[in-house]
Amino acid sequence: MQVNGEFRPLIVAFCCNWCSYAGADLAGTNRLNYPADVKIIRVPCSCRVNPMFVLRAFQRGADGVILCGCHPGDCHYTSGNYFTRRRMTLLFSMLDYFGIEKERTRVEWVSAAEGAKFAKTMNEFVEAVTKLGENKRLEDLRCKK
Amino acid sequence: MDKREEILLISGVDPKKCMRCGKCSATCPSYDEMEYHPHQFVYMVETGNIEPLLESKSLYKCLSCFACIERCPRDVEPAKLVEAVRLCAIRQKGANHIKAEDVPELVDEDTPQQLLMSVFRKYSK
Amino acid sequence: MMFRLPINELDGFFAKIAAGRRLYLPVDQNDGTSAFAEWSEGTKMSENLNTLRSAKSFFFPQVTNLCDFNVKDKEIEVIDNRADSEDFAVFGVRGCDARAFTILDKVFLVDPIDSYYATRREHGVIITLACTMPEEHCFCNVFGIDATSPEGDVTTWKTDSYLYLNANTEKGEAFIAGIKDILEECAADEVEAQRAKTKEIMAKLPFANVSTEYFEKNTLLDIFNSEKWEKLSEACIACGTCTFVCPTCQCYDIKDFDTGHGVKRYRTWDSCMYADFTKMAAANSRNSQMQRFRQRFMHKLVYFPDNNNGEFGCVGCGRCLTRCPISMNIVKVIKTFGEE
Amino acid sequence: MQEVIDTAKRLLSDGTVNRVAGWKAGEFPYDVTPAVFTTVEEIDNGFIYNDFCAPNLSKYLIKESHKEGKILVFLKPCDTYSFNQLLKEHRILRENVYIVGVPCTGKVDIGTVRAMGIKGITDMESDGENVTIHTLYGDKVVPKTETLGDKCRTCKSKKHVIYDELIGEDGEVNNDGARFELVEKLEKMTPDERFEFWRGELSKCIRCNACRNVCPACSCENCVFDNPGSGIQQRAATDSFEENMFHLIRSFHVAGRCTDCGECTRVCPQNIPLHLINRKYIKDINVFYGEYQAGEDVMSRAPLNAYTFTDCEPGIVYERGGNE
Amino acid sequence: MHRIGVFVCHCGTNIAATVDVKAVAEAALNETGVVFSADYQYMCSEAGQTLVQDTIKEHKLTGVVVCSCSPRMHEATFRKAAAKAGLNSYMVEIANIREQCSWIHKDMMSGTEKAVILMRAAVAKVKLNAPLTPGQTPVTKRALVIGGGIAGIQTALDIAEAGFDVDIVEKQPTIGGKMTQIDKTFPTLDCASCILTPKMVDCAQNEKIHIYSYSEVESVTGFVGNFTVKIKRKARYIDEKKCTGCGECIEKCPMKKVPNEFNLGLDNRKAIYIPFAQAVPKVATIDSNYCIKLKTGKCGLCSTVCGAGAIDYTQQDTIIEEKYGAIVAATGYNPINIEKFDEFAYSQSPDVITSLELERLMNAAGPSNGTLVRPSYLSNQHDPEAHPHTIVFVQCVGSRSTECRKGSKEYCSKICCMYTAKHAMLIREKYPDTDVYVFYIDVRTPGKLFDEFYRRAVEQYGVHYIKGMVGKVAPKADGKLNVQASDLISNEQLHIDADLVVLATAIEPDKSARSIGTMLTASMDTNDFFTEAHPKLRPVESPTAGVFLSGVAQGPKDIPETVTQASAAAAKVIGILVKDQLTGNPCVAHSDELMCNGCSACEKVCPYGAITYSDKEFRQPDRTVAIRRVASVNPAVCQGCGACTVACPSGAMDLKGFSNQQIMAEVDAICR
Repeated sequence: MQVNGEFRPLIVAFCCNWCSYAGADLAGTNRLNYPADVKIIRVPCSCRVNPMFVLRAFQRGADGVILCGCHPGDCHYTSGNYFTRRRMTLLFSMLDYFGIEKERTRVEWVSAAEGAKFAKTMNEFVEAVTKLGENKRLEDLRCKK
Repeated sequence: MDKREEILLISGVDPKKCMRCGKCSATCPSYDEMEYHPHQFVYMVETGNIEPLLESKSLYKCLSCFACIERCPRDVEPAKLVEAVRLCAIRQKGANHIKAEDVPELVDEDTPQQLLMSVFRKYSK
Repeated sequence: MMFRLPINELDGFFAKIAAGRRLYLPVDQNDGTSAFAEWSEGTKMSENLNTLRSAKSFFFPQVTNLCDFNVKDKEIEVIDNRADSEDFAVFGVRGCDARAFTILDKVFLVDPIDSYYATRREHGVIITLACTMPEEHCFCNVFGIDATSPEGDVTTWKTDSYLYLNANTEKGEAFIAGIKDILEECAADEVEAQRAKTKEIMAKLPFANVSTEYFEKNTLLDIFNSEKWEKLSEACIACGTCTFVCPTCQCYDIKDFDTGHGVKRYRTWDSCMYADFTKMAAANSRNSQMQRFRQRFMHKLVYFPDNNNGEFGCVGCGRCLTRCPISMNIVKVIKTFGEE
Repeated sequence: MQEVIDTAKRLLSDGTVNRVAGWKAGEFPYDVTPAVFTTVEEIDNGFIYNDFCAPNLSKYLIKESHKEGKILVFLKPCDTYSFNQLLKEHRILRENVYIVGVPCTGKVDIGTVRAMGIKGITDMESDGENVTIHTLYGDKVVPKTETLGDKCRTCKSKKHVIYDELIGEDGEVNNDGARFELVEKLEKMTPDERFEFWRGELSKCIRCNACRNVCPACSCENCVFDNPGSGIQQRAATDSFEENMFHLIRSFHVAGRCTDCGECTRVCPQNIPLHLINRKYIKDINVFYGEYQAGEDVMSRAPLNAYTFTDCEPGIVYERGGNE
Repeated sequence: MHRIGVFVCHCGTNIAATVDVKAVAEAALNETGVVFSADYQYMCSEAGQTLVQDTIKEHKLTGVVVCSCSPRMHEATFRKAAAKAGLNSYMVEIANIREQCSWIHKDMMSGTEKAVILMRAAVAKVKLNAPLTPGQTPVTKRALVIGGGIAGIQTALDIAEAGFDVDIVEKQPTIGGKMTQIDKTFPTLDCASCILTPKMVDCAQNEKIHIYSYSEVESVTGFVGNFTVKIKRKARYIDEKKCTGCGECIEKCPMKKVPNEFNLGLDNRKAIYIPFAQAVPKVATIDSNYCIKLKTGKCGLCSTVCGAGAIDYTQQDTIIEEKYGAIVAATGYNPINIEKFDEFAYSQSPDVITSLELERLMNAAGPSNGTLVRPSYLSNQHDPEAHPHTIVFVQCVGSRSTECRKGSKEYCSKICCMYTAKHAMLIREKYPDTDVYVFYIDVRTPGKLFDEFYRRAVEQYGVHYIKGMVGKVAPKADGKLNVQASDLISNEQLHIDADLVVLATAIEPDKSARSIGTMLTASMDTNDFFTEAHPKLRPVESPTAGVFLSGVAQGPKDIPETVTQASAAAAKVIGILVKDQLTGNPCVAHSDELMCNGCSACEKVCPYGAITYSDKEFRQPDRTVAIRRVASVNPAVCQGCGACTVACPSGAMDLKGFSNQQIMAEVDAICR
């Protein structure tokens, strides 16, 4: 998206309810800034995130998609994020194989106590995606405004 | 590369795994002849205190019997460290003490190679 | 009136056509097949007999954006996407595909006229090319098509030394008139030798003598209720390959796509082989693969001729013969029924 | 092969089975059709097994094994992997199937032969070594190895992993990794080159669903792409995104389940090398989570339904090779 | 038609300072389906909630979006408020415009813009929400405790105390577990039997407790509140109801050479036996591996002498089925097998023993009647050489070690430091003439009065604690044991001629735990300890609902800790049994049977075992009937993680409250 001649990325962040969403809340409580480009969607567990959702976000114009979940071993549902880890590793590897910039996708484990990490992660991710510019390779022209 | 890293590289040993139980020294048959004992070897390498080891005759008192390797509960492998320090000492001197052609042909095939090398170094000092 | 053009001036000929309109012709792809592509300086025409996909998509594309609905707050604006066709010419269409257009016309240009199709038809010139090296899966002659003298607005013949042209329609005459300065007039029988040679090969084709007599002589119900459909369809995997490579299949579905800020309405090819074809609230009217399989062939061999003075809905291009994943096809169907 | 025909007749006659799933001769040697034979006469009248019988029959058993009585099926080594995988997913009733393993030395692919520029093929014969091709425009002899389709050129196994009876000697699993060579080649390209490659290939897709419908792993009662409720239903790709989407999601759904039978590429009317997508997943799974061959057995856990505490992090994708 | 109401909270200035709340409320009215919007100072206040409730009634709202703080803060509040106004509480969605918007973005423009987007996403989602009702399942008011050690006993007693029926399944002929074999307990040095046996008797006498001794769990099905368990009662060839435990049969049994497992093989027992005098139930058991009658058909002496007629050689294993509302795994532990530690000569010399063997040697009911003798002199206890003078204790044998090939464990077994101090102290007290050496790596004594206890051993009892490991134990010709060890403090190698060497052997979960874990679908770690639902906050619960953990089955622990956990598990069980109905979380997975392929992928990823399969008949489009295997989710067990929804290729599996369509609608709204 171009805002006043400057590119602002659209970032969709899927956060698990128990760790990362709480981590994001903590970042807020501590007033830790990160760009407003990040929009968070709450899911019960990172393992709820279907590759379909990731692609859907890109289709609809997202420039980057990030998944945040509990640290491995800390999953509220004991094993959910282990599945996430495999699924997303394979999916991201495949997107890379299709020639889609790999810096547009990311998984980060953020605990409920890591508000600072959440903010830092988002700042870094937004920066990385901003550098890449607009998502062209997985966009759906029909959804362009 | 500093000595410590060189020794770690040669030996492939991670001294940080040591939990200071002393079982290596407890099991060492050459203990009494040694100035620095196996557990001290591990600790001294870890702290980078290598010079005294290079000077020490303990290096050549180790029989390479591998009892310490066998018994160590944390797979630290002190004998490999001792061997690595020996090798360091040799490299420092810049020469090998034995030529390949001197190796007797009739050596028992089952003898571990490291044992042979250790013995050669020890007795050719 | 017959015209000709020295074969070494072919590129200039293409350039001349492309100057006034878009020009499409068969081009080789990296897998040994060919496909229609837009001509530009340096484009080489394929030597293949036919393209992998038929030429029908020039007039009836796989996807047509019918209209858009733009949503702003709670207001809806309707946008008609119809008036977007420009002039174009398709060169190198074979006799089978050329006949397919007359079949599609009978569907789309009868009342109610399909304006999307009609617009494209109006704007497109079809320049056909006579076949010289038919292949084993060709059986256009079964449907009375003369591949050595194909239909179309303009018919062309390519020999080692000349490209011969002959206009068949007003549009064709106008097209030739537009490029007359690079053509020379010639006698009409200069292509006869090539035609005769091709016909000789065609007489020897494996399917040269396939007969559609059975479908002409038996009643719709007899064919419909035949037990043979069960066996014929049993291996069908219900894909749409035959439908999508077919030059005459014309079924479509209309889909809405929510873009987030509006709706785009599309027409897309559909296949009667699909389980959800014409699916309605109470499921599909044809509820087994046998029924769906039967529908496709009944349509081509019985229903369509019944409604169109006996003209079959197949042009014998053989694409379905080469592409069907399980090698079941219209020739096997015709032959199986003809066996009795 | 006469032995295959004899076996079919024997098992049908002695009542072991009441139907036989095999291949039926067509108009040409290369257009064989999967078929179910119920009588010895039917077998005499068209049953064949030769170097042109490429179709994998295992998927038909989803339907067939739920019918009355036992069915005999002939499975080539690679087909047995598909069968096992379907068995593992409870899609086939094992007790209703009698499997006869048939040997395979690779199947001649008509698409490959045509891509050589050979036109008007009226007849073909294979003696195992060479293929003699008769055409309207003359005859040609080609080494059989050059006529093989993608699925056979880098055959993963000549070993039957499941059978009730075997014809001929069983072969070996081929672990030379040759089947990943093209994947590796793609991996070594720059992302731009890869993007161009896949855009070029996938833009040819006509969404005929042949790959999906032939795929033994795609055995869903109702595919998400046909289901309006899924939110990703497509009839045809209306945008380049949808061309990617279909193949990305389809390959993800079969990841860890795809046995690499190669049927998708064989049937693709547009000659898209679809197996290169599935093989990428297979290769990644092998590298990340240890060697895994879907369909090798019926007990093991599919890699995507399993995990270890020490699995690599998704970040490995950024650290790993692949040109920048 | 949707009738959505959007409520934007100022949160004082917390939101209103960086988000133009009026603009958000206005923007909401442009969304299709939104019929009402308002902003208010404090939405969570009484007045704010009243506004929501009144609007629901007045505008007949079908859904509510509250743009406020994190849903983790006030989602429950607004759900309750909606429910009070007659709207299903799951028709409420929160747009988090405080923690994830106003508090992190500084300028009004971007803050407002983002708040509008978050509001839109919530509206898009709520339009796809469906009213949900938490499921109710009845509870079987009976608990099962697997394992009859101190953990199981304490859990059972506490549950029974609360008035619920509880069954103990114990695979040994008696309950009591490892504690029965222990002589004294640290740090108080009171006699283990004296404190344990009354509890065992309590169990036997409590009418709420039923003990299935000599029994094993065969299968477990069902879910929290409704487990069905099959229990195998192994044939003990004795009618438990008739046997009085008089011991006459044991007296007469001619088969004397059976290694006595209760004394760890240090002595023998008969083929018919009662493990120890205070056994509960005090009923004899015939060991079919040794009984002459059962093996050869001859003998039958016990039957002849039994006045109660309790002997029944024809008894068979029987399976009984019982229903439970909750299950506690208290499967306990065993010392590891240390035969592979040949440096300690355990297999070579009888005088090298494990600590548990020492317990038996020091126990008055043990093979030496409580006199400490060298095991090599057990048959000749009065020999002057029988008494050990020098005793060496070796700590951490098999614990804290990566030598997996020897069967070592990486974890600390936790109890060894303390029991070794206890042993050393007891020996020095009883036999002041002995020299006791303890070789240790670290002495770990975190516990009430624990370090004081260890210091007492050193200071008062003069036990020689030496920092260093024993490298080698070599039996000598004179029967002594040469112990070669290092003293890391004085930097010497020591050689001690010992009469007795005691190895503080690592402990591991009982072998039966793994199969029980599988039956319970309770997850386990790589060491076969049961995993807790949360290591800090839910330490006595298994991730599988209705399954609780007690004692060493969950991790190494001593008796006080075990009892603590046992009571905690009991409290958790009582918490379930006290309810007539269990209310579930309605945001659970559900499978669309019409689309399900029955492939089992969902079942494989479900951490709770909530998914089962059944063959069902379906009418096909062509009007035939087909039988298909389809998945169904037990809503009482499902916790709603959603792992199955992604594993499912056909999309048959979806999650209520977080459905595919809902999440995609949020994505769409955000990217719009």
